[in-house]
Amino acid sequence: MEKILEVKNLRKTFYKNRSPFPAVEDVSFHLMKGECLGLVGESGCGKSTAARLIAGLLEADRGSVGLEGEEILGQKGKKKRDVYTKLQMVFQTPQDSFDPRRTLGDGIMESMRNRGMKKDRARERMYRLLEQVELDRSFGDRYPYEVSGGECQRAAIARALAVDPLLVICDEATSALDVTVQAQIVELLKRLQRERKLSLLFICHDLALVQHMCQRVLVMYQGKIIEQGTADEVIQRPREAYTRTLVDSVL
Amino acid sequence: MTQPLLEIANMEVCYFGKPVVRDLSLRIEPGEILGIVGESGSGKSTVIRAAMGLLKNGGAVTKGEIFYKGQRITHAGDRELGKLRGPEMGMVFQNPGASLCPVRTIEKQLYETVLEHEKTSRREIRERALEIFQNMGFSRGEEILKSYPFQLSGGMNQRAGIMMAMILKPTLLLADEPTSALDVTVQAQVVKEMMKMRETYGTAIVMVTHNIGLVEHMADKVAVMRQGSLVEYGTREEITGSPRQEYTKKLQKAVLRLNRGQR
Amino acid sequence: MKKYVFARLIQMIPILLGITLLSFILTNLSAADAVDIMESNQGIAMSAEEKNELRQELGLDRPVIQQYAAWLGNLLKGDMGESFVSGQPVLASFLSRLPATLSLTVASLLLTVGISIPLGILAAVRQNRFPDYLIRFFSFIGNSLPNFFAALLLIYFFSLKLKIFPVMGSAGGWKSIVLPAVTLALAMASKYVRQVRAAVLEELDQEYVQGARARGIREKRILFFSVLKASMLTIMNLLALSAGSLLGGTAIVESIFMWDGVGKMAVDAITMRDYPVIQAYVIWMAVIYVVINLAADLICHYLDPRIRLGQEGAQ
Amino acid sequence: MREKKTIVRKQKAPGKGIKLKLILWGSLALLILLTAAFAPYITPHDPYEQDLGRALWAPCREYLLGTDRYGRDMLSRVIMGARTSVFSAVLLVLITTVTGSVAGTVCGYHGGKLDTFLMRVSDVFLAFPGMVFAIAAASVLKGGLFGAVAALALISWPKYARIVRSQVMAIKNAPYMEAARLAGSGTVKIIFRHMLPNIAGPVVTTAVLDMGTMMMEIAGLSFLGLGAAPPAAEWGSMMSNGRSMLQTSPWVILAPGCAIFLTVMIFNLLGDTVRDLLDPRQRKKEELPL
Repeated sequence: MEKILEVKNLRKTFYKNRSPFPAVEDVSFHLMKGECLGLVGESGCGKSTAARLIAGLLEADRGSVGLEGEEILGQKGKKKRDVYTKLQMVFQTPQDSFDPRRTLGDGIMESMRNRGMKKDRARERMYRLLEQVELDRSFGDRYPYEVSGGECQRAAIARALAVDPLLVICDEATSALDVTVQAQIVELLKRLQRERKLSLLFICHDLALVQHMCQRVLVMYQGKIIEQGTADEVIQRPREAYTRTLVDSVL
Repeated sequence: MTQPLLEIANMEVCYFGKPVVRDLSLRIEPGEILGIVGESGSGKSTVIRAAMGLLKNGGAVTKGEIFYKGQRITHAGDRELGKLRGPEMGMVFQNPGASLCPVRTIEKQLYETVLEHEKTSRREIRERALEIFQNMGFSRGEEILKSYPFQLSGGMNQRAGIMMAMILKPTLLLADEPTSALDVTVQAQVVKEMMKMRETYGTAIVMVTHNIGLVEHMADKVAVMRQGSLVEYGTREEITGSPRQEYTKKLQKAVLRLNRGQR
Repeated sequence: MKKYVFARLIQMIPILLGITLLSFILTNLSAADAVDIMESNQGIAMSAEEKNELRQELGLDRPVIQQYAAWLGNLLKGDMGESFVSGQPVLASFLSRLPATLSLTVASLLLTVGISIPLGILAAVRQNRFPDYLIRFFSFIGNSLPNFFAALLLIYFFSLKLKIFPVMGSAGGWKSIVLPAVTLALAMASKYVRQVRAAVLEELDQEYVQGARARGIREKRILFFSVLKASMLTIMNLLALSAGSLLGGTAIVESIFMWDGVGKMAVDAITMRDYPVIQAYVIWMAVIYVVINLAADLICHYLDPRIRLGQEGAQ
Repeated sequence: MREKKTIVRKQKAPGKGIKLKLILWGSLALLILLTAAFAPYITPHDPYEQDLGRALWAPCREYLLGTDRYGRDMLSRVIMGARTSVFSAVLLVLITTVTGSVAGTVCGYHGGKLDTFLMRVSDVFLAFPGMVFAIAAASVLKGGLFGAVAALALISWPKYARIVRSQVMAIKNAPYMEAARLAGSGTVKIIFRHMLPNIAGPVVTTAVLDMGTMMMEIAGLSFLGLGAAPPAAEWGSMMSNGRSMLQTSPWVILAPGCAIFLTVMIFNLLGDTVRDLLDPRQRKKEELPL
């Protein structure tokens, strides 16, 4: 197996009223091809910031991010855009992740059109993607506020798949959904991962879900990765006191 | 048969003429914990808001009755309900920081609350508040009292909220998703503290939540709601052990459980 | 608190520099030469040489930035130049008229606050019921009425027809201030009453109101102790901001009612193209406006713990 | 975690009442604009023709709104005045909206030193009471009506810049913006395709609501003799000229005064309706609170 993502010494400090707040401190990890890696932690631990640093939505202060062995931090302009389309994200609030004035189909086709694909072909492909996420073709013409949270999240997954990404980052992709809907989305993600050999970085605060989805888990606390290992190792035999509290808090 | 604490009979609640709760009947006995579970849009929060007479704009109970200790409170005015709210029925909100006035300290609001209902000295109120914090197993009560809500974390605010609801020793505590805005570690503590409240004061609790795990953990009776209707209602053992309705089974199956392995 | 006041005062320096620079550029932008204006206004014919001498004397041949520095230096010493028309020092004649304007401003401000805050609260509490509709209707009318038209209407009805108040001037004692103050207050109150209503409604919509009800606290107590305190911040700031339209309105209203304040002085100066006077007017009004806003800011800072403790909204 | 407030603006079908209002006020506003556009063709008399023989006639059948002191027909002058007043207000609003939006978008999206500089500049402009500055600027610019428009534009753009900037900052980091960046869309595309359509609402609302205010301010400047020069028909200057005849011939004041009042009112009503239609907060209250 090859490493698809390698993150080294990633660091980001925010400033609030001039006092520094280290959001991500010296984070290093890697992700294998076809693997689902879980990243757990409570709110404010820096897991979403880490995701945005890797996806190029925020500028890192220091560190390196290698995608298939190629350094992607510090790229500029068109090159940056090309590199980063290989890396897609699924967001926590599905309805907010689609432009409220454009249809879901437009959102899914945007990346294809940006790569110069003809309109008809993009549309065809958009329909195929909708099928893969078990949505009707008609969803392509609907607006985000016209569909339910679960349907919208399916469309967001279709959008992420549109570019055949090397890596998909799910940032709390299921936590805003109702439990029954959540279960369906999780099944969908698992199926897609199996069928398309997808590599996933699965950011989540729900330990049970991470155990269900992921092979390996990273535990993040106050901007640092404090523990990592296979899901069962970390959950059943936590080494760190914080991880233990986290596990014990689950009802 | 004893008189139930709160009885809701065939209630229908409408917002802007559209029913969001239909034909709902529930009974809460003294000292019991009832968990109302449901997904978003199931109308679960509306049930307790209706009981408190705190439906938001455009909402009204359109059918059925609500009784508190045998007294009909279905369409009671603010004056009548004002006497019940606080000393009889307390409420804990989902977003604890937002349910307290942002520009006054917790202490000031605490005095305001108690003095509205009884004649007593500030010193005594203060002592009572600290005692409740103590009973929750929470030692930083002084600190909370002196603060403004925005200075406190979500967990601290929720403790302030629970203390504020318990200070008048209500017989019934209505809790609207009290833990869902909190981090898991804090969540577990708040649940423990609420259970302690029942042990110490014998308060009955109605707990509205989307988290079926939480209900299994603390409720005596469980009501499952879906799209405004009651799907299933029974003791915890009945609902979690052998659910009869498909929806309840689906709901339960959807909840992932942590495999803790052998320790 | 002291630290905050100090910081705010420091922050005012660039604003004041900006105000003076902008006013200076504005009045010096004028294509008409100051010397020519002086000549035509004072009616003395000057030879070209005399004019050049005068220009040198006034420093008009130097680069703009030097002129500004010199001018600013004089300004700090309290010298705002002399009127092209009367030759009198501008500052003295300005200060002698300022009390008239300030008394008018304060009167209309009091009137505005007295009308808008109670009505705004009433409209919010009785939202979408008769008092609300009535208040909104009148505020709408007031909002669409230009102040010069309102002034003329008031004069027509109350001075010419009913003969209750004097038509113009400030000779009639307290009666003479009523109409100009009402005119100014009318426009300002109509706008402000809507803002107060919106601010209170916004606050009433917050969950803590439900929270207080759930603890059995009386509606009146919730309104006066929690809601009003929390919305005070917005109400104060908006009041300070609307003081701007009030100060601007004085020019028109003073000149209609022949009220001998700085606004009328400025309007008279415009016809004579008496730039030093206009300059003084702009700077002074801006400074007064800035000071009002600063005061509002400091009061809010003092009253509102969210700002005082500097962690707004943090949970 | 569950309760993160959504930034999504729900575009629900507006209520019938609001649509009806929009049609009503919209068509009245259109009527005013058309009157202004075709003013020279619909005036019953020549608005500039003087005839001292019929000076200061009270309203009658021939001269519906009476005549002024030079015997000019007030109705025709009011109609002609619409042209000056309405068009200068439209021009003014367009100038300020465009410059303000450009400045605001650049500041909000780009940030950094340029943002700081432009915002400090706008702070200085905002430190002046609007009318005070406009009076001084108009008196210096001396361009008549054009001077008045320029003066008001100079003082009004910072408001739009502020509104647009805060809107841009609010949605700059919305998930759908991030999604667009992940889809490989460039800055220009993101601004024109995703940003501007989503912030247009508040800008349009402010612009329509400002129409009335701007009209009043232009008329105010003209009233002070800083806008349109006398023979030209303009509401503010017409009223200023008629001041001395208030007691004897009030129609000279009332006709242009009511014209301003009604026009401003119609644009304000239209503005309120547009705001109700576009303001997400207003609509949020209609949603079912469960």
